[in-house]
Amino acid sequence: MNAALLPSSIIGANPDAPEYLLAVDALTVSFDGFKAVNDVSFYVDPNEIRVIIGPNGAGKTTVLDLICGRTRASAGSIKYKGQELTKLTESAIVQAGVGRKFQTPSIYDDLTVFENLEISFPRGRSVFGALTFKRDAQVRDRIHEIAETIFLKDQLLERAEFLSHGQKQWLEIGMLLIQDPELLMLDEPVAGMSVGERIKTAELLNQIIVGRSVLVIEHDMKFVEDIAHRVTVLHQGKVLSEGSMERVKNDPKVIEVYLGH
Amino acid sequence: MTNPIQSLTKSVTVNDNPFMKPIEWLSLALLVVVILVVLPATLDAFRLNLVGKYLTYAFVALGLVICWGYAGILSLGQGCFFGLGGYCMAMYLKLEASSIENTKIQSTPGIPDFMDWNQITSLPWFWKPFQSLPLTLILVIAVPVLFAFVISFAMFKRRVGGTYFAIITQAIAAILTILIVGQQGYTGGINGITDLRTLHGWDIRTDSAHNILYFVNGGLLIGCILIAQFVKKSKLGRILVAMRDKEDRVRFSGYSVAGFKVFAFCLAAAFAAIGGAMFTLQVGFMSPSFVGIVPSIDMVIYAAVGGRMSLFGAIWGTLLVNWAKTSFSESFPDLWLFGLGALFILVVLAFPNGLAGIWREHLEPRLTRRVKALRAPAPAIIPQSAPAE
Amino acid sequence: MFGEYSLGDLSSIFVMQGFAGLILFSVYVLMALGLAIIFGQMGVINMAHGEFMILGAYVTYLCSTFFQNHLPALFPIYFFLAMILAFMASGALGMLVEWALIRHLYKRPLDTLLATWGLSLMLQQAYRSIFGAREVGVELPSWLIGSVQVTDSIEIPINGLFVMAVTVLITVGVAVLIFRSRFGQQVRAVMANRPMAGAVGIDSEKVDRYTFGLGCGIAGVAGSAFTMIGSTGPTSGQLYIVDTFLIVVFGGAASLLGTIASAFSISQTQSTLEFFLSGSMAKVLTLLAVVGILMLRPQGLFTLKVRR
Amino acid sequence: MADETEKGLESALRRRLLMGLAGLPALAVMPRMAFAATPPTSAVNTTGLAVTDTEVTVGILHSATGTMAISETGSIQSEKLAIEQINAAGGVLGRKIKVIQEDGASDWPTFAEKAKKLLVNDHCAAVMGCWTSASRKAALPVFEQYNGLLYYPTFYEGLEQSKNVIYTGQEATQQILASLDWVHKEKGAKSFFMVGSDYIWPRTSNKIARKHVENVLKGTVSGEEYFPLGHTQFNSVINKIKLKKPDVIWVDVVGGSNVAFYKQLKAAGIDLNKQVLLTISVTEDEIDGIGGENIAGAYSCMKYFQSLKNPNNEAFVPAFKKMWGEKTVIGDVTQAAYLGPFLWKMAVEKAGSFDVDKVVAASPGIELKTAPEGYVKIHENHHLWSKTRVARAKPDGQFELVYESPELIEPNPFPKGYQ
Repeated sequence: MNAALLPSSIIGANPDAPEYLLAVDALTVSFDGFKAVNDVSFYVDPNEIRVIIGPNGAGKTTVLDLICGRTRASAGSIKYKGQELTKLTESAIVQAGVGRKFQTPSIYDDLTVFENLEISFPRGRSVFGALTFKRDAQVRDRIHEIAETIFLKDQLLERAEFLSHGQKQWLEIGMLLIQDPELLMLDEPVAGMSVGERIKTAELLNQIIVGRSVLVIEHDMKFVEDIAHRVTVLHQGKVLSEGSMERVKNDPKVIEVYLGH
Repeated sequence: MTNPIQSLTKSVTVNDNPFMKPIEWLSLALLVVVILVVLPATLDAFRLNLVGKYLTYAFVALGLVICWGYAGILSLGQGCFFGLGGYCMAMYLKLEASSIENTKIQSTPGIPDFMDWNQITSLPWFWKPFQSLPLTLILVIAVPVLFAFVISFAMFKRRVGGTYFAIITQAIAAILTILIVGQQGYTGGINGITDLRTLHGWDIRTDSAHNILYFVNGGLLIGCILIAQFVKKSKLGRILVAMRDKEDRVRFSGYSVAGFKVFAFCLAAAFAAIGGAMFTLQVGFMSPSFVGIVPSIDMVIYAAVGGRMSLFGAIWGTLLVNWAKTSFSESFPDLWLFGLGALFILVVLAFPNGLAGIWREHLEPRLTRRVKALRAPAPAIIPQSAPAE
Repeated sequence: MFGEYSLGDLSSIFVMQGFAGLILFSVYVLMALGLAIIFGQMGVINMAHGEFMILGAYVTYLCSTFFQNHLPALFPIYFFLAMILAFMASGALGMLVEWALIRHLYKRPLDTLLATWGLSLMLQQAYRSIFGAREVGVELPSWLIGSVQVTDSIEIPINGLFVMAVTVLITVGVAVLIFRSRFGQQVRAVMANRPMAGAVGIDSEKVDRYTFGLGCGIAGVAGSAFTMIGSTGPTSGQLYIVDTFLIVVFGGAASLLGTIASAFSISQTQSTLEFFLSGSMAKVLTLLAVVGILMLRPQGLFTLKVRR
Repeated sequence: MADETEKGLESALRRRLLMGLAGLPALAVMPRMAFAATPPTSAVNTTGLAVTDTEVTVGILHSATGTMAISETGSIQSEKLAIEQINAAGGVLGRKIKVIQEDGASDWPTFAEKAKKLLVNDHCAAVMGCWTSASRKAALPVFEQYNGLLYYPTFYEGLEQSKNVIYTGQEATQQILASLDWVHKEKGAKSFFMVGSDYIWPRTSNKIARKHVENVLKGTVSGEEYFPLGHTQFNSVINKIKLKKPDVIWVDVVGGSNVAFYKQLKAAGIDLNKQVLLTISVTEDEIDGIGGENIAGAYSCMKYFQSLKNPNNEAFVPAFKKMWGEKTVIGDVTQAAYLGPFLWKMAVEKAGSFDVDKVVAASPGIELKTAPEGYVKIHENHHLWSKTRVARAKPDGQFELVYESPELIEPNPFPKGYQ
């Protein structure tokens, strides 16, 4: 938590965590002996967009679960700006600056769009803070700003339940955005979207990735090519290949996995 | 993409989140009038005291609305907190009633009679604080809340929820009952703490005292409603709702879910404790029969009948069920349990939102239509009000 | 603590206490088994479980009076028939309740709790109206009364042995049914993945109904067996409910083995504590220990670690 | 108070014939002999009770529902029988008794609530009611505050004496001491093992019993165990009993636990024909649930058993069965509850008024010769002088009397040396 508040220059100077924003080291988790993630290591730079691809069951989502604290690692380490995440609770990880979007849109159905965004606003996160939280101009302006970005400014008072699938996805992205995380993790952000929505989403993503690192899981190769700086390929819980999209595409191991699939 | 009609009707004049909506002010006013004016004006002293007793249960139901309706934590052990609050108050009153003067026939004068019967010769340490009224008033709330905190903190940290939590709270209610009954030298056992007389010298058994206590009780209840309303309207209230539906997601919005649940549970415990203390004052005794499983579940049904999401509904539900209980059990004692059982089932199956739900889904729309018809010509498009909670 | 007893006394007490613990264990397993099926496999909290047990007990009572008055010759063996009838009566009522009530509430587990509590109140009142408020005495055939004299100082109660035997039989029966039979396969399939089970042609509604009926039926047998050692009255069922739920939860809800293990540990703790402490304190300490452990280890004794 | 008693004794002689017999319906031929005319209401009721020229209202307050209904039903039945008999014999001061029955629903505050209703709303002249100590404790302040009059039928722990209550059951020393003396003398009992339900009555009773055993009989108490109400597993304590081999097992377990206890005792091979077991909590009512064959041989000590042989009882039992069915059984409390209305009637007629203060003042010294248990008399401390009896349970669910205290035992709710 404190590390998040430190200027990045100091963190950069820290010998333990050199220039990486996120360092995943020898990460392993097993469920009753089955190793869903096995000795995975990768490193994400500040401002890098990293896409994780791989066939079903490769352990992609589990990796995100591990980073954001949803699943506890059996072994290995995850360092975010030099801070060990594996021991932190989910909320502490979020407060440190890691945001996560889920595969199926995960929003609060019973609340309005406005309230959804308000809850995600990074202030008043303690019990007392939430009790005394005031909906002041700063909050409203920020919510309006975000709503504008995610194309939902006309739906602010709508119950989230009644949004279309694409709108729900955007709302969730908006909820992340309002947290202003330094590391943004997106699990299949365009899955199940219409073509129009997809274009808008890509546009949205391009807009919001400025100034932060992003970790994306995606199947849509076209989309991946559009946005990825680097790609990590997972297969059966292990890192199969890593590098630029170009390099990964031509890696024979990757080709075999994908064609053989 | 965006629905033009929607964007027209829901212009982005962002809801400025008033403390209460007009309809809620109306409900509150109605409740205040009924509790503080109509009932005292129409009922005799005996019936009014009865209503006062029912209203002490309403505190518990109110807490359950926050804890169960909003936060989704079903507690089957609210009787524990009601009882602890009541016992704290009863201990003070008992000590006052056990003056050396009043107890001179005992082998150890100056201690409660049941201690004397159990060969206890000096006041146990945990009774000592209850010699002071201010300390008692603090402990009435502090003891149950602390107890609630200890129970809930451990479990919510480990993410025990739902049915498990319900069963464990039920077991705790059972344990506490056995303990109170078993330690009769210290607690008065199954008879409870009886024969309470005065509060700081003021005789609480007279009709005028009952009257005053009734109004104090009503006032406290309204105070608690306002506190609950404040919580509900605060961001915390929305977080509770969010948590009930998607607990995980709240964590990933950066909140420590356990903390919020503990808060909701402790708040409910505090309300229950106030109810318990007021019960002791108005009824004049406290016994383990309010701590156990059956009263705890009964109190859940009050909230369910009223509507688990409605603060006002909880009060009406409590009054309705208890009124039915008293009048039915007077005329048809055999049918009463059938009726109560059927009520549980009916509410759960057909009216999960209770009285408040019936009001919102059936009566209110009809009423609004009437009102609108009267107010012709109606504006072309009337914005739908956001679903009330 | 042991000073006042002789060595011979101690050893025979040790044996008898062991049996007392085993009998308690059997009682707990019988109580919890039906609930473990319903709660563990279906996620339904059946607060009327105790009342289903008492239904079995009343059926046994009816049988005993019937045989006494009309077929005294067969009285010595009426108990077996009574148990079968108890199973059928409770099971049938269970299926009826599932159809009328439970199936509407599968998505709202906390609400089933309230609805079944309402049901339990109604059943209690029904028993009171039909059989009267007083406890009824169930006459036992003489061969079930008394004890087996093992040595001079060791005696084992016969009805305790009988309860143990019934427990073993039913436990094995349930295990076979769940893990070996086609019905069990279907039950497990429905619990694992309801839509998928439906897709492969399993009538999941029917499976639910039979599972609930099975759980209630076992409760009925348990109630029948308990007439030998306990009381039968309209509200007797309520006495069992807390213990039963704690056993199931403590064992880890989804595991039959867990239920048995937890019944074993709780019964042994309680019967040992009862010997050294007063009965009330033993009960309080046992329950506190269970609750305490559950607070620290909410998943219970046995559980699978799964990806959430 | 002392004066009142003497007066009571004097006038009792005069009225014994007339009033005493009024309890027996068959002989109730001259109901108004004692008072030539019905006295005017204004004279007999100066405190606003529900008394008219023809009627007087009396409350019955027991649990008709809930866990205690099992026990309290008998009391309701016998109180109704008594009131019917009194009405058939002409009523009280020429007024028929009208009954208002309320249900305490086994819930103590409900008792307080209903007691208040009976006194404040219905202005009952007297209330027959309460069963458990807890319900009495809850209702007692109400009776004291509103100056009501309660006839309480249950044998109980004592330690209480209220102006507003007449206790028609035995208090603990009455029930316990004589039977302990008997078992000591007859069976040579020296060591006792006590098993009870965990609440005030068994604990207080056992305390008194223990003091008596240790200080008077010079015996030992080798164990004292309590179980939560409703407990059903007694194997461990039975093993302990087997180990300690006490001369007497002393039992005050109540409710459903009773059933479990005796069944398990029998199953564990403890033969009550060889092992002396003395209980103070089993009446004919309880045996119904326990099953006669499970408890046969045990000794119970009470002041009344259904099988008592005396003319009063021989009239009472058939009357009760005629009204409530052949299969009903009559236990100690049921009989004590039957006394309440008669004791009240006699006190009212002695006082010549329904006013509670006057009835209370007239009560000490009232004698009831028609009591099924035999002769009883109200003591100044509002309890009854009564005999204690020990009887042996038979397989058919009835008791066989084995001992009867020769004299009436004085009630002593605050026994010195036993506290």
